[in-house]
Amino acid sequence: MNILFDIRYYILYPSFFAPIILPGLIFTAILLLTTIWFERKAAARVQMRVGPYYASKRLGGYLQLVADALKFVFSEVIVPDGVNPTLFALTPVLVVAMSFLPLAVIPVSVIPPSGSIFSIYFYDFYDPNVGLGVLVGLFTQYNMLLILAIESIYPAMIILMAWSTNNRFAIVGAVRESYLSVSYDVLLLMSTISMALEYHTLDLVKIVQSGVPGILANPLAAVTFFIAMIIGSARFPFDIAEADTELVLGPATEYSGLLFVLTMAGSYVGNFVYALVFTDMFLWGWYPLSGFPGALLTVIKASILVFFSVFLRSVYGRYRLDQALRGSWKYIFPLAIASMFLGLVVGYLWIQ
Amino acid sequence: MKSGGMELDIVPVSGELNVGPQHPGSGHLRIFVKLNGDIIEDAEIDPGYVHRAVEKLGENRNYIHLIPLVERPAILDSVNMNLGYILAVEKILNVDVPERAQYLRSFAAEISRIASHLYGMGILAIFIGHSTGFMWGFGDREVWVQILEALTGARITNSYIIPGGVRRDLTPAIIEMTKKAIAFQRKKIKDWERIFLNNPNIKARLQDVGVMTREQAIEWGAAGPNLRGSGVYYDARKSEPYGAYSKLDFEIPVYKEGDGYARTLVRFEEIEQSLRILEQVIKDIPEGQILSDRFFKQIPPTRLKKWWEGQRRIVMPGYYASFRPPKGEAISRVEAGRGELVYYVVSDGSAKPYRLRMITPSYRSIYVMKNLLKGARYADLVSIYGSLDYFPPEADR
Amino acid sequence: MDSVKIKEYKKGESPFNVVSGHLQAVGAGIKYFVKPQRITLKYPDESMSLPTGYRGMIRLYKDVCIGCTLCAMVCPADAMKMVTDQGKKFPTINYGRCVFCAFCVDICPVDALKETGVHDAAFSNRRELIFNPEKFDQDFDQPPLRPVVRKVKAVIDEDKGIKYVPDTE
Amino acid sequence: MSEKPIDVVAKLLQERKIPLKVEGDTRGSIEVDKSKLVETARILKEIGFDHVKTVTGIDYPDQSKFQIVYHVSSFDLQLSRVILALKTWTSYKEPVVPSLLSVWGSVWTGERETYEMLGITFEGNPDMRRLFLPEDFEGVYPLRKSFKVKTEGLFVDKSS
Repeated sequence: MNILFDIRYYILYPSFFAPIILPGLIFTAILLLTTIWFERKAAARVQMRVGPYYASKRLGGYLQLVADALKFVFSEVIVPDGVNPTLFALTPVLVVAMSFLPLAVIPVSVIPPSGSIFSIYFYDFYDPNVGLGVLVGLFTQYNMLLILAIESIYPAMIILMAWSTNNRFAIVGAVRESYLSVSYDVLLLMSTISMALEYHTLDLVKIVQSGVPGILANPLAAVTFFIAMIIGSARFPFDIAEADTELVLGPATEYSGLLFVLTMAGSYVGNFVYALVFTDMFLWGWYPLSGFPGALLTVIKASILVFFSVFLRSVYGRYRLDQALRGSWKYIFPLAIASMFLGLVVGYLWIQ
Repeated sequence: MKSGGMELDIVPVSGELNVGPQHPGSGHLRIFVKLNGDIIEDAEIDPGYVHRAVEKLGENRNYIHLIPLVERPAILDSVNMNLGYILAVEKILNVDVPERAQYLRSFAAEISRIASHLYGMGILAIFIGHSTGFMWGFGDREVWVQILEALTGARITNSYIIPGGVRRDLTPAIIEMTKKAIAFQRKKIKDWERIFLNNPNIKARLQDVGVMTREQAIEWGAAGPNLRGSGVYYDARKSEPYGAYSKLDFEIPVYKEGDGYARTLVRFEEIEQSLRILEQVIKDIPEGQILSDRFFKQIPPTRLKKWWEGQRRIVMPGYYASFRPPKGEAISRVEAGRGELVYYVVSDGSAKPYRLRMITPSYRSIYVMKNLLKGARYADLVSIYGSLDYFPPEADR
Repeated sequence: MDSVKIKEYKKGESPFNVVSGHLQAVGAGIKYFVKPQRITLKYPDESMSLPTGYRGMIRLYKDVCIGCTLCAMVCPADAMKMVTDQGKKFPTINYGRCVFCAFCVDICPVDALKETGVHDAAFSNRRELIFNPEKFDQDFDQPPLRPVVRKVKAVIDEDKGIKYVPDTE
Repeated sequence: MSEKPIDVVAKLLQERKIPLKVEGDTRGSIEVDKSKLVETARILKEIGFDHVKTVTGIDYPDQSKFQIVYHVSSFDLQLSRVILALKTWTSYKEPVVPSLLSVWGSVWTGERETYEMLGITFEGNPDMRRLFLPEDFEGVYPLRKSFKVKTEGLFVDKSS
């Protein structure tokens, strides 16, 4: 009994469980491998190839990713001349840390007063907006803003990383990243605000628990958010900062070994974070479920979104920077404004 | 600077980037780019990383030895490279080529052209980030390479065409393969259109990029699809029909715009035209010999029986080992996959050419690319490079 | 000369066309994702059998050879050289130089050279690449070392491009 | 076609007093002194020969001379069937030829290559630098006949 109690007490404590286990570190690490495996496998299917295969024939080459990761871990980290070694080694870590951080504040499920394995923490994570507990690392009623605020530090870290490597291609990549981050952050914020106006709240839990999925309530905001998510996580066709045929690898040009893995992981984690927010905001999150199954439902929906956005690699090329900027400011930005008006009008008429 | 209806003030920020030769988007080529902001002010092109000294080796080898050498520079278009050289040599030798061999030359040349265009498309696709186009280009090319393998005995280093004819004959099995391959390619082109040509992303990257007007194309001496993408109606197959082209019905696709998308469209339509030519060749090919009588008579009868009657293969008479053409010079042109290919052979009556000049289409693209890069965006470097279908070994020779 | 026809493509499409273009591209991607057309070969497990007349590595029939030197004369890569062996000239070949053009096979007046279907041999140093007449005289057509290898034949297919069917030989 | 394409060109050139040597239906050659090269080139361009296919330098060591051949043609429908060779000579002592870059832009690559391969300077071309060869190839001109390539014989004494 003691061990079971310990498990419930320590591991299932939402502040531990959410950041470390379910949407957090462990799940994200597995998802990361799965996503890259899926990306390679899906691209291979479209491109008349087999993809990863020989590392584990029965699993469809899944272990290839483990092998790749191991290889990267053991390969030498080359620090170029003329860089500050501390900054050089620190920035990839910061990049990953900054992209992981929002996972602690994204609600993935609710905790009912009784019946769930998390129910003992019902009162500790009580959300007065919906009258239920929330499965989240750190509960605030303003989690929508907090997530976006933390995630918007991520591009700054990329720019810092590029600057600290003292490479011309990296600098060009950083300039591109800074242009892009300005344009997609605005879109993300505006579609989030339109949802906030519509649901009269800054709390994702209330949006989910309202019972109306956001994609029906405000489809324009969903489209805007989805495109901004693809730009923000540097998926095709907006792989502009890391454009490999133009800029070698953009900000990550000089990195090798483990540090390179970290630079790559950042954008995938960022993608997952945006996908989780998208799921909560537009796709009903965990809605009829609660507790652990609810959390599973949320991350599965988010994973499918991530899979879809990596699948776009096999369909698209890469836009030019000015085209991406023009697209987002000239076409998507008005869409975001329209979504805001839609949110305003619907929110005014539909008082909960 | 006006771009897409928006006025941009460009703050002068100058810098230099050294693209290549070890760069994912350069090939065996160094482009020294002077940037002002995102705009390329000047581009210095430094080819020569895969120089094979074809012209110098040409002066030191017998005529027959040069067949594998001249097809190496553009290995993916080897039949056309081979054909151009043989045409020049035949002009000096004054040999007539039998009808069937002419058709077979056109057959192999068109397969080579399709393969070359698919390769070029793949490179263009990966340059602008479209990895599916890259894999499809190479995958579809494999089908044509299989046919060439069945016909000539080698996948890409065909060495198929020899003075006076070709080395192997078409068999019913190859005709069957070709028919299936034509049907496959037609189907696949539809998917190509969906995922690549009509993809708004690809359109955005290629339209209005690297615009070359008709006058510029003529002044810079562009060749092949690059020229036809700029509205110049010129094709060596029409201007100076070689092989069986004077008897075949095909069109020359010409587009007016002169940008990367027009060049890509020209290539796609040329694939369709090549498929048409292949169909006609299969239908119309006459029976007969595939080597000029002058050489055919020199083959020992026992060998003839074994190879020509048994396996539909031509064996070479000993004459080929070091033939001495009469004194003279000849210039030949063929329309290779990337454009017009010119050989200038000067013979002094010995077994080796006195001078061999080989002008490949990519060689002519060097000047075009240098000029087109001026004023383009840095991100357009790769789309200009890819849409010109520049192939460094072919330019370096 | 037929008529000159200069075409133009349509520029500046309506947003509707752009959206439908995107949907078509994604649709084509999904179509291939659901129904893949694989044309790659799982090479060490499967190996492709080559068509007849494939210009692979070359072997010599020493007893047929008359030592006429034509093969060495026609060799474009200087790979084939003549060596005097017991008073008779025989060709040697340097596979480090051979370009597999098979001109020597075609020009040999007595058919003493033959192209084998072998193209994937491995050597541990460069000296082994030079075959003296004795070594050149031996047959290359060895059975593959690993019996697991499935021999497949590439067949051109209208739908899939290339299909691999087991080679029944 | 009743009239040979070269005849049309021959007639046009005759009016402008340029001697043309007809070599077949679609080929012809014009040999001029290098002092008249630019002038002739301008006339050819006026007629409609709008691009240069090749610039070839040929070394004749027995005469201590270089021949430079420009193969000129057109993208015009009729004229494109003709290729004219514009030939000129220059001596070893003064391997300088006026550049035709002002007439045809398409000679740029060919003139640069001829410069690095044969050491013929084209006066008036601003880009007289190496193109294909590495920068340290100074003073060595590979396409001159004096640059020998090692060749091998057909026989080896002992098989190794």
